[in-house]
Amino acid sequence: MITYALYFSIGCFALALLFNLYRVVRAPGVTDRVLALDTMAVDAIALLVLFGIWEGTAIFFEASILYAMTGFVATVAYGKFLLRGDIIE
Amino acid sequence: MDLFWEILISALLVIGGFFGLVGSFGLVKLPDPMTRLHAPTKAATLGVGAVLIASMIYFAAFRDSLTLHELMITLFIFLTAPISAHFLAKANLLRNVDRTTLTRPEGEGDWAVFTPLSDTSAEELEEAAEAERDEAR
Amino acid sequence: MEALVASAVGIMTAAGIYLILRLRTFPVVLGMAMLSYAVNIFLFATGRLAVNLPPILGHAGAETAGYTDPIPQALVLTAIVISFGMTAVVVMLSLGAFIEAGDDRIDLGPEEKK
Amino acid sequence: MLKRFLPHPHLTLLLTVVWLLLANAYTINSLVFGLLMGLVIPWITAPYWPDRPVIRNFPGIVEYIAIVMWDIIKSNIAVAKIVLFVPNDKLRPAWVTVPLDLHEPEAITVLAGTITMTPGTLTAELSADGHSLLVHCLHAPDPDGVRDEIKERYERRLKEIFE
Amino acid sequence: MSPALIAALPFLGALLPGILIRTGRSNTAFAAGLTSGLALLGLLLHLPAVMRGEVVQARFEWLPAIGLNANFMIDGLGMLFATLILGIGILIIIYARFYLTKADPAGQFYTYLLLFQGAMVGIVLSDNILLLLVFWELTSLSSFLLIGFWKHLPEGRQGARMALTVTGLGGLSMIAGMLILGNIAGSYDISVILTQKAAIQASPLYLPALILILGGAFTKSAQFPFHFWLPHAMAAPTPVSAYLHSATMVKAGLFLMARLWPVLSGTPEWFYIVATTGLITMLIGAKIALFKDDLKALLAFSTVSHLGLITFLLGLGTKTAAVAAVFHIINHATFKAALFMSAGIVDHETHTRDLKRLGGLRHLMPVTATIATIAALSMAGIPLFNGFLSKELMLEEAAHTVWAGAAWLVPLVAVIAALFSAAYSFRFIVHGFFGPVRDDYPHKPHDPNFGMWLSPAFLVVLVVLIGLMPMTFAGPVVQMAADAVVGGGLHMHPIKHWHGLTPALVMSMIATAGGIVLLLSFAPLKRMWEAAPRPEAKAIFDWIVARCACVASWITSGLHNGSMARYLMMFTLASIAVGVWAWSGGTQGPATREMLPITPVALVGWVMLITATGCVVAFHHNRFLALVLISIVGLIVSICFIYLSAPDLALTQISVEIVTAVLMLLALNFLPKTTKIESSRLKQGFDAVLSIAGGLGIGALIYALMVRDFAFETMSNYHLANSYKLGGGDNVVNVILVDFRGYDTYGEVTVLGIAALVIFALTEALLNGTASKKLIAWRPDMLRGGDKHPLMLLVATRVLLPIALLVGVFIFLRGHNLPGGGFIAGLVVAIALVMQYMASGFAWTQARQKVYYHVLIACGVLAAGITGAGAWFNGMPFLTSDFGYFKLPGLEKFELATAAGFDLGVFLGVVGSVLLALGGLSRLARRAAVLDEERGAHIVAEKPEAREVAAVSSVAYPEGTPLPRRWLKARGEEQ
Amino acid sequence: MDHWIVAPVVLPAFLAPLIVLWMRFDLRSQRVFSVAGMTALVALAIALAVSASTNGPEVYRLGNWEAPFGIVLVLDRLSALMLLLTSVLGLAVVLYSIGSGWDKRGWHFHSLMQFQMMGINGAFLTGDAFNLFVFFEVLLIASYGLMIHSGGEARLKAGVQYVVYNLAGSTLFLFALGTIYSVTGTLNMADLAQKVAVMPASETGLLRVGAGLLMLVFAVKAALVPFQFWLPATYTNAPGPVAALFAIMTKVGVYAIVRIYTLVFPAGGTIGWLAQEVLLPAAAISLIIGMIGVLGARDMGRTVAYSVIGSVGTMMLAFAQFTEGATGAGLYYMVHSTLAAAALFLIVDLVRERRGAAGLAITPVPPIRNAGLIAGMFFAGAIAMAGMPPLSGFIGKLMILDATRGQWWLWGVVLVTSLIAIVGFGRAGSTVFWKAHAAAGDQPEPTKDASSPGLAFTATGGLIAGLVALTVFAGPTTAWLNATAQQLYTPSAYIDAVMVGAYERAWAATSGHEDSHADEPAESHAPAEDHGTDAPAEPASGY
Ligand code: NA
Ligand code: NA
Repeated sequence: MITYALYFSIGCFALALLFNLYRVVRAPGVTDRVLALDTMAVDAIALLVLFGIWEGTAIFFEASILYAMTGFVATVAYGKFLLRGDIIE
Repeated sequence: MDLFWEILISALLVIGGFFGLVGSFGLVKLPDPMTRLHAPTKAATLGVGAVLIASMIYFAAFRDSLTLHELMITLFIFLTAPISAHFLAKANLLRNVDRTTLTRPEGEGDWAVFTPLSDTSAEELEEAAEAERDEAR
Repeated sequence: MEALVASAVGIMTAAGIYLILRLRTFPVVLGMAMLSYAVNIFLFATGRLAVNLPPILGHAGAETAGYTDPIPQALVLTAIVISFGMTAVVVMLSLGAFIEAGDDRIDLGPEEKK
Repeated sequence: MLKRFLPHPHLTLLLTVVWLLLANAYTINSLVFGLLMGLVIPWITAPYWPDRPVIRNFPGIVEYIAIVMWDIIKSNIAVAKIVLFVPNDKLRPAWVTVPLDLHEPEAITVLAGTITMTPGTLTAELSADGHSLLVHCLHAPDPDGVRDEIKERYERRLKEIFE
Repeated sequence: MSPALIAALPFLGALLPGILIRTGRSNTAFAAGLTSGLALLGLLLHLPAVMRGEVVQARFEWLPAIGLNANFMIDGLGMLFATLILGIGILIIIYARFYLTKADPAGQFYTYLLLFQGAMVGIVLSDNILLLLVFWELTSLSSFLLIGFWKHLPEGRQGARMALTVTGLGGLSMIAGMLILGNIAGSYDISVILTQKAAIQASPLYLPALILILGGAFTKSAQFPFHFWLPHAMAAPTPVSAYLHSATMVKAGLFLMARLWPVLSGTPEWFYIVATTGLITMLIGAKIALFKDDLKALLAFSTVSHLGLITFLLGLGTKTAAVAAVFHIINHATFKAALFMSAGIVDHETHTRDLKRLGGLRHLMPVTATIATIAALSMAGIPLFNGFLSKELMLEEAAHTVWAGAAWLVPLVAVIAALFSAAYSFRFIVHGFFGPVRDDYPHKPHDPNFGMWLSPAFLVVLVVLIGLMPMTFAGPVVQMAADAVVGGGLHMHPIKHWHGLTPALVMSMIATAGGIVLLLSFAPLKRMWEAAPRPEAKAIFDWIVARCACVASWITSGLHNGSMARYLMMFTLASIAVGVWAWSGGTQGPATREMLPITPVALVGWVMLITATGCVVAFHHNRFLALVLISIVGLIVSICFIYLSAPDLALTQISVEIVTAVLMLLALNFLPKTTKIESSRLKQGFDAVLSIAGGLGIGALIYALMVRDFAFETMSNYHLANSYKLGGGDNVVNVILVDFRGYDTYGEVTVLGIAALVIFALTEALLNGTASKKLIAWRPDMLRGGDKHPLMLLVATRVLLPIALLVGVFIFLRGHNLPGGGFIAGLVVAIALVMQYMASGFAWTQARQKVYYHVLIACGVLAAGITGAGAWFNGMPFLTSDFGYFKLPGLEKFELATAAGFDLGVFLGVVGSVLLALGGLSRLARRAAVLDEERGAHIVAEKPEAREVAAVSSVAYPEGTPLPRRWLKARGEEQ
Repeated sequence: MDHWIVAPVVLPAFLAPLIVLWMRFDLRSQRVFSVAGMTALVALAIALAVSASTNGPEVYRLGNWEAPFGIVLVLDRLSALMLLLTSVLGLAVVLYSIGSGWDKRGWHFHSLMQFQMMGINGAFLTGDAFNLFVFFEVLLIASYGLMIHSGGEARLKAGVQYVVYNLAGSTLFLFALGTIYSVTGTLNMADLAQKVAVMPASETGLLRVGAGLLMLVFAVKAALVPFQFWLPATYTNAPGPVAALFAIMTKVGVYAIVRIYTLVFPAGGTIGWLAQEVLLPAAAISLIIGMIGVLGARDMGRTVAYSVIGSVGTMMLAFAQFTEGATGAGLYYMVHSTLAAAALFLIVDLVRERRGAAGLAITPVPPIRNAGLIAGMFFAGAIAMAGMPPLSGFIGKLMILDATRGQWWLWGVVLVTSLIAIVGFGRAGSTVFWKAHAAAGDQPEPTKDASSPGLAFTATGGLIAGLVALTVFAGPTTAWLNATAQQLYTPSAYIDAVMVGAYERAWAATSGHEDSHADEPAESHAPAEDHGTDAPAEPASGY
């Protein structure tokens, strides 16, 4: 059962990534693209965790933490750039 | 007992996958940058949250290793997601939102993003905005 | 899987080459970044591909299956760090050149217009 | 005396727990090391976080978290419904201005974060003088109701916790 | 005196003028003369032995590996030439003392002159053709300096360059010739080569060697068609012209032909090349000389003609001709040097050398006139002077020479040449010294003082003495030298004035008479000459050189046109070409590995990567967007690393990614936000084709590699097996990094540290240089909102900092056994701090920095080094690690490894480097953000002033944070 | 084990951070320590050269790991020679920078110099292909910093090109190394040599690609055509002393080619004559392009820069013969041309510092201060560079011609390009130094911050004296260099020094170690144990 749930979940997040990608490729403005990137990081974390369950290994969790942290910093940096140009004032 | 955990984990996985997908779908479907901001920031948090909890339970129940790392990640995402959204919203306000549709806050100042600072004069901002509009065309 | 990796490396290389042939520093720096992704995966793949066999003793998914080749990973790590340092320098340098010259052309002009 | 060695007991506790979570090894070594970090890191980072807030109502936090969790789940379902089933032309997005009674920056931040995490609302901006929040609603036929709920459900509780 | 010392003396003497010039010009000249005299004395001590036919030798090993040795010898030929060089050298030194004015740098002059003298003596005393080459080229160089002695004269500079170019060309050709010759002969020693006549002349390389060597000889001796440089060398001071360009240097080519005469001559090739060239040169030089108005130019072309004469004689390949050649070398040296010096005196006294402005000087300067007349008559070939004797011998030889079946050709040409020769000699006398005294000399002349005419007078005495009693005054010397030329066994016929009415005498009389006729009809001839078009050698040469320089310039700047795109295009093209070519030269085995299956998730990742990559290219004009897209590529790449079992790589990649993004954004703030499309469609198309080719190549390469196994056992099996046992860690990658290949990591952390230092140095240069003003004048070019330090971010980063530091510590500590390590930990901590910078601003955060980043970097590199060097105290090599398991009371056992110290160094270095680099960029932004220079002065550097700033900014929130004033007031009241 | 081998790397690697740490604000101390460090490096290099000429190749196993599992340093005659050349140059350059005041025109000059030394020395010593890459990067990044020292528009723009070009080179390096590792499974050069020698035929295609690309990487560093483009603008715009130091940078590429293609991919071996086929035409064209550039350049700096390209071409003509004799000649020419180029760059800088705004353009400007002395030195340097007697350039060319007998086209190229160079240098020198006397106007104002010009002249003169010494002692020098060439063409000594018994010792250490850590929880490391027991069975695949 878990296997099928995993299939489903992985499929969902993979599809989600593709949606994000669409929004990166086709967007009216740049904020949407940054948003899509931010969402990608989150979806990637989910995929990572799912992959961990799939392979039965806990070795990827540090990566998840780092992804969360860097995804956040990247979004903030891009956002600050859009807002002010200078990200470290 | 195992079956219970299995059902729980599977449910969480399905919920997580569903919300993750919905979040990203919203990003594609919703009409304007402000509304698009709602979908992923919220749906994705629950999506990832459910998956993380599923993982935690899975390792505790089937691999005999209780790891609480997932809690850390959840905490982190919950702490940071609003900030990211806030930033993108501010950027939207500056670029994609008609200022006249907003009511000014009570009190003396305007919204922070519209308050010019000493380092940029109003004219300069206007010029830059002009240039940017030209660029867009 | 190998075909995916190889084609990805090839496409990133192509993108990188195209970008470094542009006339402004910024796309050239982007091209260098693309090339460094490509070369990192290339170098990594020289150890051959393996799924879930990280070279961490006692953590392999199946203990008999062994581990993937750790050497290329160590090499790529070194390469990533070095290319980061290099990128930082080239970014700063092109910025400095832009500030001094007022444009970000990467060309010097024939014998620097002398 | 205790204050001198343990200037930020909450932070120390938090860091120790986080260390244990990270290390995932619930041993004496981990605890000792976690405590050590819990003491050293606040001391190192003190200049970066001057005026650390004083938490006045500890149980209030638990209650607040529970409410927010519940609201997040609700909100996700709500948002999912809107995303999936409400056609774009039926959507009623709205801007809501929420005047603030909170004073502490940390409290305002928590409030703003909470708003963002809960159904269909998102903190877009703070006024330059810090008096109001600008909230965007995904689908809000009744903007005033949203404002009142925010003030009643979250701000009041946060005021108890922080001030 | 050793021949080596004789050659070395002038060089040693060349050092003296530099020292002595402060004591006066006379002392300098005296020292120079003394050096030459000493060398001459040393040389003449060997005269008796050489006359007896002995060869004096001195041998030193210099470069035995290729046979270049400092071997010297004095034989008859060398003795003759060395005597001429040193003897005339002394006369020139004396003459120059009076010739040079006070304004001329006499010290330099004597230095150059002695350098030249040494080189010349070296040539004639060398017993090794490679050594000879060295001296040969030295004469070119020193003559370059001497011709260009008057630096302000364009003629001097051009003449010097022309001489250098032409003789340099010859020298290079001679190098090749000598190498071939030496190789045929089996030795570079002349004494050995001279014994190898049969082998040399039988060799298939004889002709190339001959041509190449003659190339050197002809250029040096100004033989047609290389004759044109010599007249232009006359821009040199007259002593130089007299010495180099009549008596010595130009004879080096003759010397060389004479030197190698025994082994090279006697073949038809030799005859036709050498004799013909000599004959043509003799004719052309004489003809041109007649029409030159400049005294020195006339003499120069006359020299060309006489050199041709001697070449012709050598080219004949007969022993009698060789004797005549040697004799004429002596005679020419005496009368021509005297003539040059006379011309110099005339120039010195009248301030002109133009024959059209001269005349009648015999009344004003009788001594000079006498000297010049005697020397010129000798040059004309008038009996009783030495020139007559050798010219007679030449005509005699010419009369018997059959050229390609034509018996009349050579005699005819010889006579015409002699006729011109007589004519210009007479013209020199008549137009210069005879006729009425004029009143329009640029300067009223009179005979110079004794010192200046002493030298030419001495030579003229020789002219007369040899002319009168050739066998007494020149016979033994000619015998001695000619014997050496022909390789010994020479029985010289005595040189006599009267041989009866020989063809030579008839020819000589025709020449003299014709010369007089020519001079009488000079005016109409001159008009014809000037009307006739003629190739101006200098113009042609200049044109060729200018064309060459132009073409060189065109090639150079056309090729290196500063276009980076072209440079990199060539780079790519060459790489692809070499790669494909290399591959096609080897064999490729079939696939030996089973491929991994393609999973849907992998496919999704692939699609994303490809799409993002494509978008980067497609949207690269929008720079910000390109950055976002690059971040996506980075994200997928790092996920790919995780999927393919490289967690450490993923962690590193993703954290580097974010720092890079911050860096790029900091830079993009200043840079234009879009890239204009500037390349043509054609270039874009070409670039696309090239990129696709490159991509295909690399893709194919890695695919080909992945489908096959290693040809041999890979070394990483050892690392997997021993990482724990010998390295004390479970994370093999980390153990490799900090232990097995820790030296790589040592280099790597150094790179990072250097990068930061470079960025800092550049920042300082920009902030303090011209860029500073540009920065201050810089204005934002994009829309900017008002919120500098958003409150929510401020609070969030403050909460996150302690946690992030904890995570950093955690990642650091677990690295040895699990993914992580010093580098990633360093990046995590750096990112945590960067968040502070982004939220609270540079000044606020910097003020809270307790440690300078410079210190962190230095400590990092040092810590890594010290950990490595610690092993020395155990007698182990650098970077040898150790680890152990320890137990403290109350705690469980734990592991300590020295590698952790190394990793700590990495950690510190990374933190310091990242922050110093980013700080540099943001300091530029701060300089740009201020409106007035005063505030710009407060920019915080890694300098002690930073502490003062820290003291000032103890506020809780940075300036510009949207904090309600009401609250601030309330807080203020509370406190 | 002789720890001194690692000292040329470690000494500057310690000195540089110490300068950063303690002397950031104290130029005087920086100067003292920098000069002391360079002097110590010279002494070290001499000692190592003496050692290398009496012993065979000496191996230093970093971290006490056997090759190929760890990284080894190998000291042989060639690396000792390069160390000596580097340190001598470094000392001269540091002295010149102090004398001319260049070091105070920006930050971190002396520490970057030390790092530069570390990088170059590391590259010359390493016996590991990937480590060579790492030290290439160390020396490159330090060179970036030195190149843009004190900033300015032209310098920064040229700097961007220099960096970007070398980044492309580094990328290619990694592609090449990856390919080689992927075929052979090793990175140690001696181990590679063993394995390449017995490479199955089915692998030669890919191996050749690796070898070919690697050659190009080194060609980039050596500035061989068509990879020479980065050099002229870089060398011209770099500060004078830095350009002088860069004279050794191209030699790093040359060194690597000589090392790798005599040791790992010897000509005629598994990969055939690949190296020669690539190298020989590239060298000839480099020589031609370089010398044409000497004639065609419109600025003195470029004149010298192009002569560097030409000189690299010249020496590569010799090395590309892949014979002992030609290599000896090439080595001599390399030493010579490094010193000559460095001297010329210093001289050019002396000119630039004194010509003020006129810069280096080959146009007449009224005579500069010390014109006579500078002109004299330029004359000497140009003679040497153009290969005119009596200086070492002539001897070098003579030896190269001697060693390439029979390849007449090659002689033609060498001789004709020499003439072009003579004309080019003659034009440049006579315009700048002689025509100056005909130029109107005031004497240009020299740059102010030359603290002790005497030192600058001493450093420059020292290099020229080096050329003279090289000429006078050509006999012993070439004897030593020929022995070096001989060592290169008997690579078995190198390979044996690194590899004999290495596998056995390495795996023996494993089994020995099991006892000492017997108390460890070995059960959690079962997989590692498995490897430990079966792996020693096939260690010496290369033998
Ligand atoms: Na590394
Ligand atoms: Na690690």
